[in-house]
Amino acid sequence: MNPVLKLENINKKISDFFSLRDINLEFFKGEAHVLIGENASGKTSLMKIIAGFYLKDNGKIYIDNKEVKINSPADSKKIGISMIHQDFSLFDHFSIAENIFLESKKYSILSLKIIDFESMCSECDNLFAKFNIKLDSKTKVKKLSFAQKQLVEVAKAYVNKPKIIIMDEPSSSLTINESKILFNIIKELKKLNSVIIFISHRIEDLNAIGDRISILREGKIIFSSATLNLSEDKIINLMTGMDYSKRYPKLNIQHGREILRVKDLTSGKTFKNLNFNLYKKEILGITGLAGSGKSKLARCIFGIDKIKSGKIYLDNKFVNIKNTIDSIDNKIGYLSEDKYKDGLFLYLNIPLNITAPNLKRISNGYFIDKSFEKELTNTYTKKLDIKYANLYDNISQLSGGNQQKIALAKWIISRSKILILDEPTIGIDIASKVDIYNIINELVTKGSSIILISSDINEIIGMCDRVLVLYEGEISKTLTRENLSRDKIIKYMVKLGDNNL
Amino acid sequence: KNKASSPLIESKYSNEEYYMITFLSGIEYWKNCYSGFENASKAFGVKTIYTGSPEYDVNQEITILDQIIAKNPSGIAISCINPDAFETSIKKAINSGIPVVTFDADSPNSGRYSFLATNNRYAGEKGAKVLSELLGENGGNIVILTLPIQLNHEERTKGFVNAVKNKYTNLKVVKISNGRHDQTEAAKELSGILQSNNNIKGVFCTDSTSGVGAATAVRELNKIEKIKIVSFDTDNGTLDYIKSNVISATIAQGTYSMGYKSMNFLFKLNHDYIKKGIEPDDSVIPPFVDTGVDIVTKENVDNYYKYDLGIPKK
Amino acid sequence: MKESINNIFKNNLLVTYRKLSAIREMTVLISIIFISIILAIASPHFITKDNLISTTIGLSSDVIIVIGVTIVLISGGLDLSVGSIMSLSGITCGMLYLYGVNIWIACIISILIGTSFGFINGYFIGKIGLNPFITTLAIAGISRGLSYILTEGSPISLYGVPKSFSNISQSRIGEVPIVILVIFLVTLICDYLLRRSDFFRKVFYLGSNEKAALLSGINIKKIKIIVYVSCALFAALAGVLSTARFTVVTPSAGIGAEMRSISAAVIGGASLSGGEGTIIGAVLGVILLNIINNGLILLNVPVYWQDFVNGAILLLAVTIDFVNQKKRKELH
Amino acid sequence: MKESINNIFKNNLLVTYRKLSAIREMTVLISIIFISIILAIASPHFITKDNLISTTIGLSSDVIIVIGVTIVLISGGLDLSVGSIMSLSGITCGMLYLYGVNIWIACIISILIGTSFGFINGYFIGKIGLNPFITTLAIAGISRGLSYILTEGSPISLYGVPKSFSNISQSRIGEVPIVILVIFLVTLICDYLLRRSDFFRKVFYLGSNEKAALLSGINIKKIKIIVYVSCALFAALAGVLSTARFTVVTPSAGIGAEMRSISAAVIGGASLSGGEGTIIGAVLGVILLNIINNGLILLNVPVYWQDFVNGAILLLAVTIDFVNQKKRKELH
Ligand SMILES: Nc1ncnc2c1ncn2[C@@H]1O[C@H](COP(=O)(O)OP(=O)(O)OP(=O)(O)O)[C@@H](O)[C@H]1O
Ligand SMILES: Nc1ncnc2c1ncn2[C@@H]1O[C@H](COP(=O)(O)OP(=O)(O)OP(=O)(O)O)[C@@H](O)[C@H]1O
Ligand SMILES: [Mg+2]
Ligand SMILES: [Mg+2]
Repeated sequence: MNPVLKLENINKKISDFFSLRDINLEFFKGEAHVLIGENASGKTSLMKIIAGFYLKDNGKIYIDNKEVKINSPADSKKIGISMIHQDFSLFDHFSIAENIFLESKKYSILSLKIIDFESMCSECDNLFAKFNIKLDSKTKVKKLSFAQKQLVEVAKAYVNKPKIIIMDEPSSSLTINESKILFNIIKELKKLNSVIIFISHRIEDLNAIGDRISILREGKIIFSSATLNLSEDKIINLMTGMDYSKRYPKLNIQHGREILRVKDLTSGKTFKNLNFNLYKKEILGITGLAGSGKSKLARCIFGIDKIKSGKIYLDNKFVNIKNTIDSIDNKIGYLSEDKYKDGLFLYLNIPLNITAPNLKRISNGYFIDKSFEKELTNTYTKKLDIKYANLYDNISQLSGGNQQKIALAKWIISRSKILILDEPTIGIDIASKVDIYNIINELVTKGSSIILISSDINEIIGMCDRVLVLYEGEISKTLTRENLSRDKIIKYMVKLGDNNL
Repeated sequence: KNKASSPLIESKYSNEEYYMITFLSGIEYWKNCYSGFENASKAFGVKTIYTGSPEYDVNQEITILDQIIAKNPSGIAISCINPDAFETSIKKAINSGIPVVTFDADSPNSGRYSFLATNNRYAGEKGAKVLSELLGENGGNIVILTLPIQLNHEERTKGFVNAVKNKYTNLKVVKISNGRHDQTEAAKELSGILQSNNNIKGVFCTDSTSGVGAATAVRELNKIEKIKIVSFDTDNGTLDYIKSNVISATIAQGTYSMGYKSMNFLFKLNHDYIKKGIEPDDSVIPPFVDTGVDIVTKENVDNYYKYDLGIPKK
Repeated sequence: MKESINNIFKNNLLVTYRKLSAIREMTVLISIIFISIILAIASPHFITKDNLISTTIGLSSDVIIVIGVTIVLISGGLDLSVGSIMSLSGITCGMLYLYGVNIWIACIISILIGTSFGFINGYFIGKIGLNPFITTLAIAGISRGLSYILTEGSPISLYGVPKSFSNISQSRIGEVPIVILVIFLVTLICDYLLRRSDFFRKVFYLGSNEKAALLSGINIKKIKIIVYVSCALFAALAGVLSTARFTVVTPSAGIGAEMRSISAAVIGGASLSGGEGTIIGAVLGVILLNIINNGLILLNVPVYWQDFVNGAILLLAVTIDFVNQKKRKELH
Repeated sequence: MKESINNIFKNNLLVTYRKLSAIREMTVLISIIFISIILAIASPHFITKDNLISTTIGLSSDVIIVIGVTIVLISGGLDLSVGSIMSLSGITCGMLYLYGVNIWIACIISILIGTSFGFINGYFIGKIGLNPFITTLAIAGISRGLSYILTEGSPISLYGVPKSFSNISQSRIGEVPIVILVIFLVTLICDYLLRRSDFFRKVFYLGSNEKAALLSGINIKKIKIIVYVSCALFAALAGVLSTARFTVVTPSAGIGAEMRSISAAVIGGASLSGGEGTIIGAVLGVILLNIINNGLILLNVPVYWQDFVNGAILLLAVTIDFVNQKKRKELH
């Protein structure tokens, strides 16, 4: 069997400080080729070369044993390569259906290319039915939750029936249920003999659908095989060259008095009458299916979205949080899930990004203490092991994971009493995740309380003292550390209720 | 203060509306024309309205003219941005019995009854005359600040240049430059020029804004008296600069009488006291009236002060 | 459970969607009607054939221009060079004619020249990647400059040009000038294409999220170029038409057309951040602004008030529209 | 291992950073020097004290305006009303004086009036959330309109105004007019503030990603208002200064100032998409444009060429700069 896509001695200088070196890889039809590696190891860059966003310096790309020149995204599209990017490529103001059929539209008057929206929607509904995706094809994409968008991206890639499909961390914020959908879609694609290139930091994914695995490290392929039965530790060791004994270094800290109480919180549509509280030094997990209201809840508490009714108490005192300024004054911090839209200043440098919510700390109210800013930046870029070429480059030049780390860093510095982390480890490699968990622990020991919103069950189980499981905007169950278990969480996520346990 | 003025006397014509239409209607220049127009109207006890296109835009002015014609007024005095463009509309007006005269800027083939204006070329020539007298035998180099692409200013420039060529040979036009309707720009322009040719003796401005700009530039280079400025029109700014010797003279157009006579013609045409014709008697309307130009200098400057905004001069 | 929610959601959504798509044009249309009524009451001359026709002819060139400008705005761009391009193609048309070129050929050439400046815009913005504001501002300077250089400032008269040409704007069906009918038709066609055709859809994508457009393999460079070319094309058309109408061209033609048409488009619902707008809306915007100016004339408002009133109207219009939108948004 | 790499990074990066941040201003500065040399050769009069001083006086009001405009651009906004606000405050100053108000009080009041229009801009853009382009365009119309309404088009002459006032622009230390020194100082101060102060840092955040700025707890509404107010303040100052300089104010003053200053700012490295720009760069931009015009005059280029040349220069400048940047940002 000969490869559909073959990379031969691909070299690419990405920046003065990073380059891809002698990449040799083969991809076979009907196979899911899982590509893993720590942050900034070059996964996305390599894919961008295949998808025509970067031009390779040298080396050859073969499709069905014929060499091809890929000089632009259009070229690779022609060949039948499509890519799901780490940052979304969806159009917020347009319907789901239109986004999905963007590249394979239905025309009523073909010659004039007059678009036939009706048939597009019906077809989209069928597709959703087939994979039981519970979305309405006419909904505007901007109204979707993060993971829902991720699903739409996948569906979009699917309808194009590509020869080769690159998925750059498509599952990063999917719960098990949505992951199932994703895997079904991938299986379908396999049946169609597509090549699937699957980038993920979730090792469990790889056992679920991977046929082949390759590991990138500092721009070189250091391991590639068809055998999948590798232990997690082995993989981590291959990726990083280090061993991580414990992936969830949970500390048992005695938590203190109640510092946050949410009473009958009701937002417009998404959720009604939520009641819960948070203790000092506690890590409170919130999980639930895509669109269950996790982020909405966070956004309401942080004062981004308006709340209809309900009260928020800090240290037993009622506070009226009208906007983000209030919440930050009350020492609440919020790491948003969509870092590209509202987490980062992509075209500013690292220090500016990290100090954005911390101006009070580095300025005397009038002027900024540059040296302190620099010092602060350096300590935390080290602490989080953020890999950058140049401290003063735009962070748009950093790898996805490192951008995520920066988004996190600015809130770690902020010394918030309550820190709401919405999917904090999206796109972060296993090794670095451990660092981040350690930092979370450190914050907690220093007296902060954490609300950890995550769709990664292991993370939830591994790190949280208490877990709220949301289902369509209701707390379907509150689980304490003692009786946390995978199955329970899943059951309450889809609300089968106790009797089914 | 509504520009539709009320009649002075009770008259049976009090419902007649006479329009004055201009382009760049915002500028000072027209005010004198209109006050002439207005005062004349008081005698007949008719209404007058001043309107026009604020921008220098053919389409805009024609559209307005057409819309006025649609109101079927008693008469129209118009200053045309451009000669040819207005023919159709003016013809239309006249055919539907609306008397039309043009002032300041003509549309010769439009069949308008009369054209009342300073002959802009002549005005330019006058400017040359004044400057050459101011500078005496040995004369010197001259700069012209004008507004290119605006017809009447182009005319003034041409008049000046030709006069220099033919009559006032002691002068030499070394540069024609753009006042840009903005005194800051005009000042910039002139000071630049004065730097490059340090033997400039005189400046001729075809509009008052450039005049003020020029005056400032000269003042800031302490070349007052050394460089003679002849400007155009008689707004208080210009007059004040004449008082303080920065501007030597300015050319006052017969703008008032343009308006005044226009009104007279229109009313008489409307009531058939006069008509088109050949033999020159007072029953025939003259096709062209030169409203003449005066030279304003320090001697006679005080006669030209208007009271703008109802504020008496200090 | 979820189904039912979805259904409710769906129905709501369809309804609101209809509203949304309609409402922009509606608000403008309503204000037009409203003002017309007031004017009709205030002045007997407003609803006269002559006044209406002259007003319509007066706004015809603005309408042509606004179509192109709207397309550019939807693509997330901006074109400050339409006025200058209009005058330049008028000038070239006139000069070619004076140099003895057949007037119709002159038209075609001059339209091509005007359009080529659109291509330059598109090239610098699309291919090289410069900012539209600056690029078109520069091109505006260049093309206006050319008009001056070519004419040395004096207007060009096409005296004795064939009637067939000068009648373009005169000839009428019944009372209505043909030009107006044509423009009306063009408007409708463009509007339909904008809503339905694949190409214009891509323009919308480009406008609403350039990066995403790039990532989904849309050839944004090409689209940008086409967009600016077509904008210039409309401007050039306007230039030639007004040449035919006045049988004279001034290098100062079309001054201020950019801002007028952008205002109109925005009043008609286009967004300067791209991805929104309709042709009909924009055209209604033009009509609104022109009716208001007509009103100022009819009601003998002193000329000095025009700038002020136009500014106030613009501000009012966008504020109202914005508030409406906000209300609608808050349904979620 | 990692340490050492990081260190290498840091050292390199300081150097490169200096380069980067400098490069924009440098390119402009170099072109200024270059052109100056050419002019000096082409005309003996260029490097004369008088010429330099008068050129500097000539561009002083542009400099004042461009400072405000740059700040607005950095905040991701746009201000098309500076010219009109400039004229309005000039006009009000003049009229108040004619109505017998002490000239200095007149200045203060008129500056306040001008600034209040900046507040209106800020209010509609920041609080209500309208688009800057349209809002400031409307305000431009309104304030220019007011100038015309107040003066009915006539220039206002402040004949016999106290020397102390009219000398603002004349009085000198040694040879150099004080105004210039003051402006120079203001420029430096603003530039420093822009680089170092807490407030302007927020302006940068706002400009480069409004949403992220909001989530970082930055009071974007307040900042927007302040930004537009200060922009108007500078414009008003320019208005009063030129009143003092000419002792005559025309309602048409400051026409085209918006575009001039935006061009200058962009040439000086400001970006219309916000988050970039320096005061010094912008001021250098003004100087460049003015020197070029001065050059056109010295070299006796015909009037009709000015627009063309300016347009070409602008296009050239941004293209060059853009290409430089692109080199730096390679993969974007
Ligand atoms: N801008 C919006 N307008 C209207 N509805 C929205 C908007 N954003 C989200 N929603 C809806 O609110 C619900 C909750 O969204 P939210 O982002 O809180 O989900 P989530 O639990 O964070 O899901 P995910 O795991 O994908 O982040 C979803 O059903 C979504 O459709
Ligand atoms: N546009 C760019 N300019 C300069 N350097 C870049 C650019 N894009 C990526 N890099 C560098 O290339 C290296 C690899 O980045 P890449 O995005 O391929 O990593 P990755 O494997 O996808 O990491 P992650 O898992 O975090 O997404 C990083 O060091 C990054 O800083
Ligand atoms: Mg990546
Ligand atoms: Mg979420």
